[in-house]
Amino acid sequence: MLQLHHLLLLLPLLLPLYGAIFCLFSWNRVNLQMAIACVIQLAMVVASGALLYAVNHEGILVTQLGNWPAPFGITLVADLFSALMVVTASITGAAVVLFSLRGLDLPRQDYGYYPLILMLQMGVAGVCLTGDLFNLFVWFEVLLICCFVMITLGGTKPQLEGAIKYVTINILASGLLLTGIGVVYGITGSLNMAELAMLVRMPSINKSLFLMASTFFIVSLGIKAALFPLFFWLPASYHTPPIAISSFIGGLLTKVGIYAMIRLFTLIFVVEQELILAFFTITAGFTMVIGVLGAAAHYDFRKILSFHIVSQIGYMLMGLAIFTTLSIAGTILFIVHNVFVKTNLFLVSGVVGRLKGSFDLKKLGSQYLQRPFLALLFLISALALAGLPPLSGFWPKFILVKAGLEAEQYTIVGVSLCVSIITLFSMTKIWNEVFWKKQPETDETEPDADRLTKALLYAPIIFLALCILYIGLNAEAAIGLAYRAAEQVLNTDLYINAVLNR
Amino acid sequence: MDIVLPFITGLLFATGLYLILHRHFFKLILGIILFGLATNLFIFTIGRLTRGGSPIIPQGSEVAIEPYADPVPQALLLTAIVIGFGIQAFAIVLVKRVYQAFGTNNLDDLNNTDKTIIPPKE
Amino acid sequence: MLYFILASLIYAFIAPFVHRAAGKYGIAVQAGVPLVLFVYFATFLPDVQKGEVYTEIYNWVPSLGVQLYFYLDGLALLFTLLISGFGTLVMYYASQYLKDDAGLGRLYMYLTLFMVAMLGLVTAGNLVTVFICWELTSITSYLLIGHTHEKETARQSALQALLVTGLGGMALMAGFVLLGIAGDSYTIPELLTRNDLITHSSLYLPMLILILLGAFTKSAQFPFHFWLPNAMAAPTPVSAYLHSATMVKAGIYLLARLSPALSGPDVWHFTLLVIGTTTALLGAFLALQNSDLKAILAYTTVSALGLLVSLIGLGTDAAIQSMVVFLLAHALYKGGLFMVAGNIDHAAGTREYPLLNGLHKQMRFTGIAAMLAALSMAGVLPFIGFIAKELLYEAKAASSYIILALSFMVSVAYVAVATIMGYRIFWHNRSEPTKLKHQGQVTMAYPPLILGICALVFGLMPGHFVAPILGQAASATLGETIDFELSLWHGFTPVLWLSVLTILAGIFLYSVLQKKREPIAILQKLYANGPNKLYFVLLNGLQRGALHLTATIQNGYLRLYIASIILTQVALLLYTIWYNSPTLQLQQKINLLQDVLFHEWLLILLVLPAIYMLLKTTSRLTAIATLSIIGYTASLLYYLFGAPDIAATQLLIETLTVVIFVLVLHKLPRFQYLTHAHRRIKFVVISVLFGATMTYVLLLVKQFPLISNLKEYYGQNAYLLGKGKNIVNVILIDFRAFDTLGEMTVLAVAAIGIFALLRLRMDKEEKA
Amino acid sequence: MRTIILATAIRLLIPVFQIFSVYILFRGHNHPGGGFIGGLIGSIGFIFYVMTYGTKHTLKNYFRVHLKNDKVADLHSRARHRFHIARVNSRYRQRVEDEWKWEHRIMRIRPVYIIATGLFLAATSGLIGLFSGNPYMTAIWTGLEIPIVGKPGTTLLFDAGVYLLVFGIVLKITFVMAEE
Repeated sequence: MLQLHHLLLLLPLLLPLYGAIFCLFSWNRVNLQMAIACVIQLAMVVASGALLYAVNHEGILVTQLGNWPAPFGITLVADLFSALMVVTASITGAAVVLFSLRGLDLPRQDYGYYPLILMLQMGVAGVCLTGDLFNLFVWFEVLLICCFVMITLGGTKPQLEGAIKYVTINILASGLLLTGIGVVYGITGSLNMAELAMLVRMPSINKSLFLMASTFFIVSLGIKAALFPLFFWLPASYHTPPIAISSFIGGLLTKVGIYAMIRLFTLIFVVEQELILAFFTITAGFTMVIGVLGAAAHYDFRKILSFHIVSQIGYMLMGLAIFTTLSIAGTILFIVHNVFVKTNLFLVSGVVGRLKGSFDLKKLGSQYLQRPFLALLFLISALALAGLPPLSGFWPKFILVKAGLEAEQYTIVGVSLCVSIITLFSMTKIWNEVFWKKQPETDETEPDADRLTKALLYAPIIFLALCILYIGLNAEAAIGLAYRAAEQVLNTDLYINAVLNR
Repeated sequence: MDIVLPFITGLLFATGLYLILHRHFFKLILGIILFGLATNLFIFTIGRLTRGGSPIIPQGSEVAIEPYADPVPQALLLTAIVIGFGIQAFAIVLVKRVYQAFGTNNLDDLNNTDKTIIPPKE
Repeated sequence: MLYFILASLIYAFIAPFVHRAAGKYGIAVQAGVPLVLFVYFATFLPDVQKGEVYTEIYNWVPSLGVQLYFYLDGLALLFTLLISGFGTLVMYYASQYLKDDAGLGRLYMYLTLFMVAMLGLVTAGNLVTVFICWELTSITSYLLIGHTHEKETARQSALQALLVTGLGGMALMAGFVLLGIAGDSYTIPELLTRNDLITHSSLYLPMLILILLGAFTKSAQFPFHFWLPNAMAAPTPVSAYLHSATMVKAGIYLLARLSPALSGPDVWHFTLLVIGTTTALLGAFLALQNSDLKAILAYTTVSALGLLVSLIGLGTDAAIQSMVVFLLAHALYKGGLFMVAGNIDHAAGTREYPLLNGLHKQMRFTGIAAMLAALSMAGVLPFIGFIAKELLYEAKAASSYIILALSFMVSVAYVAVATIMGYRIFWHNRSEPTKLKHQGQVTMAYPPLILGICALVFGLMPGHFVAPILGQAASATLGETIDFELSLWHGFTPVLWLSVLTILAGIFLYSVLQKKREPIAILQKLYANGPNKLYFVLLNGLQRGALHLTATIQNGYLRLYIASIILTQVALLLYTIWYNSPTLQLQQKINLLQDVLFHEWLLILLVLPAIYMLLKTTSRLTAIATLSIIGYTASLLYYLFGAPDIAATQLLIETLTVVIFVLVLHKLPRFQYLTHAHRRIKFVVISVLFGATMTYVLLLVKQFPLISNLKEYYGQNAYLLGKGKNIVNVILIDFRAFDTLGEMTVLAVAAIGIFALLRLRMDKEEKA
Repeated sequence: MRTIILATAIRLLIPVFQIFSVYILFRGHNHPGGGFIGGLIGSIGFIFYVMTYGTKHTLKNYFRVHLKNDKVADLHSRARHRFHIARVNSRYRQRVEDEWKWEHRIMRIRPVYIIATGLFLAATSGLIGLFSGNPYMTAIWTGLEIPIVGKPGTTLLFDAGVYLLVFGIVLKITFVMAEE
C-alpha cells in the first residue's frame, strides 16, 4: 500500500504540477484556473506542513525515486531546513495567489499566470527537496524559465528591458552551474549529494580540484542569490513586473539560491573551508553594504525593496560564513522571516500602487491618514525588516550578532549593525514619504475598489503580518526549529546515512 | 581527440562570451547559443571520451560490454540540451520582442529601468 | 506582573477604538490604565522598602537564554512609579491639550505602548528583554515626535531621534552580547554579582564603549544631545513624558542598573564624569542662549541628564544618593514645567518668552504650578529640589573642587531658568500683559499643579514618603545596602551657604540676561557647526554617496555586468589554481595529438573557419548558417564518440533553432558593428582569458582517472532491471526520469512564455 | 514556395512523419531514439506545413474535430444514447440521415492541451508505482512482449508523455511564430 513518507516528499512537487496541468487544460477559463490555484495552494500549505511535522518527529525523510538505490537514481530528501523552506514557500505562494486574484490585471491572468506560479513553486520545492546535484540544476532551470516568463508577462517596455538583463545573466549562471556539475562529475564520478559528501571526506579525494569546482558553484549560485559582484540583474528587473509577480519572485527566489549555497557548502564543498569562508565573509559584508546603499539612494518604492533583497542576502551569507550551529540557525531563521517580510512589503507597495497609481515616493503621500490600517501593516513589516524587536527580524539578527561575536568575527558584526541602521533609515524614508507626508497635488483621481477587491488585497497582507508577529512573539518555536535544522545541516552524517541507507 | 576537444571547448566559450559582450542584440543571441554549446561540449568532454562504443547493450547480451561510452554524461547532456533549447527559444523571441518594442538593436539604449540617475544638487 | 503588563500592551492597541467609542469620557479609561498600574506597583512599596526584591520569571526563548524576567527592586520600583504616575497625569493632560486633535486616539495608543515598553525596560531582569523594550521606546518615540507628521520639521526631528537612538541601540545590542559572553549570562541579577569576571575580561573595553554609546545616545549626552531639543517638535504632553521625565532617563537607569557590574575600572568613572559634566555645562549654557520655552527646558534637561551621568560616574555613596534624589526632583519639576510651557503655548500661541508678560491673571493656576516647579528647580527651601542640590554639592565637594565649581555654574543657570519660568512670564509686569488667544484652561493646569505640590510635600517630609524607596534605589545602584536618610534641614553648613549663593547668583544672571539678550556670537557660531550639523552632513553625505556609488555599480550596461561576473569567476578559478593545484602535465599529452584521426581533424578544420566567419560576417543569414555548421559539427562529434542519441537530438534541435531564427528574426535589421575597436580589444582579452581558463580546467580534470560506479551499474542493470537496451534512454525515462520531468516542465513553460510574449502586449492596450 | 508539388508532398509527408515518429518512440528503449526525438520528428511535418500553408489552414485541417450531438436525447437508456452518438461521430464524414436532428460542434485541439496531456501522462505514470507502495516513478511492467514496442510498462507511458509534450510544444511555438 501507499507509504506515507513517499507521498509526503512528493506532494510539494506533484500538487503544483497537477495544478499546473489542470490549469493548462482549462486554458481560457480564468475563473476555473483561479479556483484550481487557490485549492492547490491551500493543499500545498497543508502538505508542506505535514512534511515539516513528519520530519520534525521522525528525522530526515528520504524517498528513492523509481525505487533505485541511492547513488543510482534520484533521491528526494527532506531535512528540517528543506522542509522549512518548502513550508515558507507554500505559505508565501498562498498569500501571493490570493493577492493576485484581484491584484493582477486580467490579461496577464489570462496568459498563463496561474500555471506559471504553480510550476515556479514546483521548482522551488524541487530545489529544496532534491538530493541530487544534477537534479538541483534541473529544478533551478524550472525556476528560472518560470521567472523569465513571469517577468516578461505582459510585455511592457520596462519589463522587456529588465528581462533582457535578467535572462542573459541567468543563462550565464546556468551555464556555469552546469559546468560546475560537470567538473564535480569529472572528479568524482558521482552526482548524489550524500555520496559526494562521503567521497569528499575521504583522504583520497583531490582537495584542490574540488576547491576549483566549488568556485563554479560560488559564482553561479551567487548570481542566483544576488551576491555582491554578481547581483546586477536583480535591481535591473525585479521592479518591472506587476507586484503580484515581483512580490513572489522577489520574496522567494534569491533565498532559494542561498538555500542551495548553504546546502552545498555545508555538505559537499567542505574542502579548504577557511579560504571559502573568508571569501564569504568579505562578500557578505560588501553585499550588505552595497545593497543597503542602493536602497538609500533610490526613491521608488519597489526599487528600494529590490535593493534591500540584496542587502539581506548579505546577512544570510554572513551566517554561513561564520559557520557555527548558531549562525546557521540564524541564517535559516533569517531566510524564513525575510521571505515573509519581503513579500509582504511588496504586497503593501502593490496595494498603494494600485490605489494611487504610482510607486514614486515623491508622488505619494498621506496614506497614514487615509489608510491607517495599511500603515500599521506596513510598519510591522518594515520594522521587522529593519530588525526591530520584538518582530521577526530581530531574532535572526540577534542570533547572527551573537554568533558572530562568539566566533570573534567583529568586523562583519559591526558592518551588519551599521547596515541595519541604514536599513531602518530607508524604511523610514518610505514611511515618511508614503504615509506621513502630505500628498502632493495630483490631478489623478483614485480608482475605486469595491469591498471584495479590498478584502482580497488586504487578506494576504494581514495573513503574512500575522506570520511575522507570530515568529517574533513565539520566537522559541521558530528558533528551536531553526536551531535543530542547523544542527541537522551541520551534522552531515545524518544526511549521508539517511540517503545512503547505511 | 582528448587533447583537442578542450581547446575547442575553450574557443567556443571565448567566442560565445565575446559575442555576448557586444551591444548588438543579434550577437547577444548568437553568443548565448554558442555559450550553451560550449557548456554542453564541456560536460561531454569531461566524462572521458570513448570512440565508437555507444552505450547500447548489444543484441543477445544482457549487460553492456566494454568499451562503451559513459552513459551518465550523455543522459545529463540530453537533458541539458533540451532545457537549453527551451530557454534559448525563449531568449530569441524575447530579443525579437525587445526589438519590436524599442525599435533599436543596441543594448545600450536599454538602460532606462536600472540606471541610477543622479538628480542635480539642490 | 506579566498579566498587568500584557493587558496594558493589548489595551494600547484598542486605545484608539476606546477613544472613538467613549468620546468625552474615554479619558477615564485612558488615564485609568496607568493609574491602575501605578497603584499596582505601589503595592510593592512596603516589601521593597524593606529591601526585598520581587522576581517573576517566565521562559520566553530558552534556547537563547531569553526570559521574561521581572526584577523589581528599589531602583526599578522608583522608575515604575515615576513612569506610571507620570503616565496618568500625561494621559489626562493630553486629553485636554489635544482635545480637538484628530490623532488623539492614536496618540493614546502610542503613549500607552511607550509606557508599557518603559515599564518593561525598568522591570526587566534579562539583557535581551531590556534591549527589546529599549528599541520599542525608540520606535514609539519616533511615532510620537512625528505626531504632526505633515510638517517637514516634525518628520525630520522624528527621524533624527530614531536614527541617533537607533544607532545607540545597535551598539547596545552588541555591547549586551559581549556582556553576556563576558559575564556568561544574560540575566541581570547574575551579572551584578560578577563584577570581577566582567571587569577583568578582555572584552571589557569594547563592551563598555558600546553600552555607553547606547546609554549616551538615549540620554542625550554630548555629543549626541542634539536630537533632544529637536524632538520638541512633538506635542507637549509627549515632550513632558518622554523627553524629560522618562525615556531620556532610560540611559541613566541602564547605567545605574549595570553600575554594580561594570564599575570599578577607572575608564568607567572617568568617561562618565567627563561626558556628564561636559553635557551638564553645555546644556546649561545652551539653555540660556534660547528664547523658546520648550527649547530652554530641553537644554536644561540635557544638562540635568549630564549631572546624573556625572554622579553615577563619581560612584561614591554620596553621589549615588544625590543621584536618586535629583532624579526624582528633576522628574517632578521638569515635567511640570513642560506642561506649563505647553499651557502657555496652547493659550498664547507662542513659546518665545520675550513676548510673554504678566500672564498670572489669565492663567492663575498655571502660574502657581509654574512657581512651585520653578522653586523646586532653583533649589529653594523647602522643596525637594533643595534637598537634591544640597546632596549634589556635598557629593561633588567630596570629590574635587573643580567639579564642585562646575556644578555650581550649572545650578546658577538653573536658577536663572527657573526665574524665567516661574517669575518672568507670569508675574513680571513690564508692559501690557500679553493677549491670549483664549483663557487658560484650568483643567490643563491640574497636572503641573499636582507635580508642584508633590515636589513641595516630598521636600517637607522627605523621610516619610520618598526616603525608603530612594534608599533602596541607591543601594541597588551601588550594589550594597547603605543607610539612607533624608532630611530637609542640615543646619548652617558650608553647603547651605553655597545654595544661597547659587540662588543669588542665579537671580543676578537672570537680570543680566534680561538686559542683554544677544547670545554670545562666537560660541553660537561654533555650536551651529556642532554635532547637529554633522548629523545632517553625514545623512546627506550618505544619500549622495549612496547615489553615486549605486550609479557607478548599477550603471545599466549589460556588458559591464557580464564582464564583472565573468571576471569574478575567472579570478576565483585562477586563485584556486594558483593556490594549491596539481600542475598540468601538458607535455605528456602532446603525444596524444597523434591519436587524433583524420576525419576528426576534418571536423576541427570545419569549426575553426566557421567561428572566424561568425565573428567577421555582417550578414545575419551567414551568421545563422555558420552557427548551424558549428552545431552540426558538434552533433557529428557526439556521434563519433558514442552518443547517437545526443547526436540526433542535437541535430534536430539545431534545425529547429534555425527554423525559429528564420521565423522570428527575418525582419531584424542588418547587423552592424556597434562596438568601438578599443572596447573590442578589452572584450577579446576577457573572452580569451575565460576560454583559456576553461580549457585549463578541463585539461586538469581530465588528467586524473574517473572512477564512476554509475557507469558500471547502469551498464549492468539497464536491461536486467530497466528492461531496455539503450542505456541512455533507460536513464532518461527510468533511472533519472525525474530530471526528465523537470525538463518537460521547462519546455512547457517556455512554450507558454513564447506564446504570451508574442501575443500579450500590454503597452499597446494601454495606448489604445 | 507554395508549389503544388511541395504542397502535395507535405500533405503526404505528414502521416509518414507521424508513423515514423511513433516508431522512433517505441524503439527508443532498445535503440537510439525515444520520446524526445520522436516528438520532434513527428512535428517536423507540421512545421513545413505551417510554413507553406500558414497557421490558420493547418489548424483548420488538422486540429479541429467535428462532433455531432443529438439534440433530442434518447430517453430509454443513457448508455445507448451515448453509444449512438459515439458511433455517429466515429464516421462523421458520412452524411447522417435526418440532418436536422444533429447539432454540429467543432472542438479545437489546442497545442496547450497536447502539452498538458503529455505532462499529465508523464506525471501520472509515476503515480502508479507510488500507489502500489513503492516510491514515485517505480516502474511497473506488464510482462508482455510485443514486437517493436518491447515490454510495455509505465516507463513507456512516461516516454509517450515526453513525446506528446514535445510534439505539442513545437506545434505551439511554430503556430505562434508563423502568425507573426
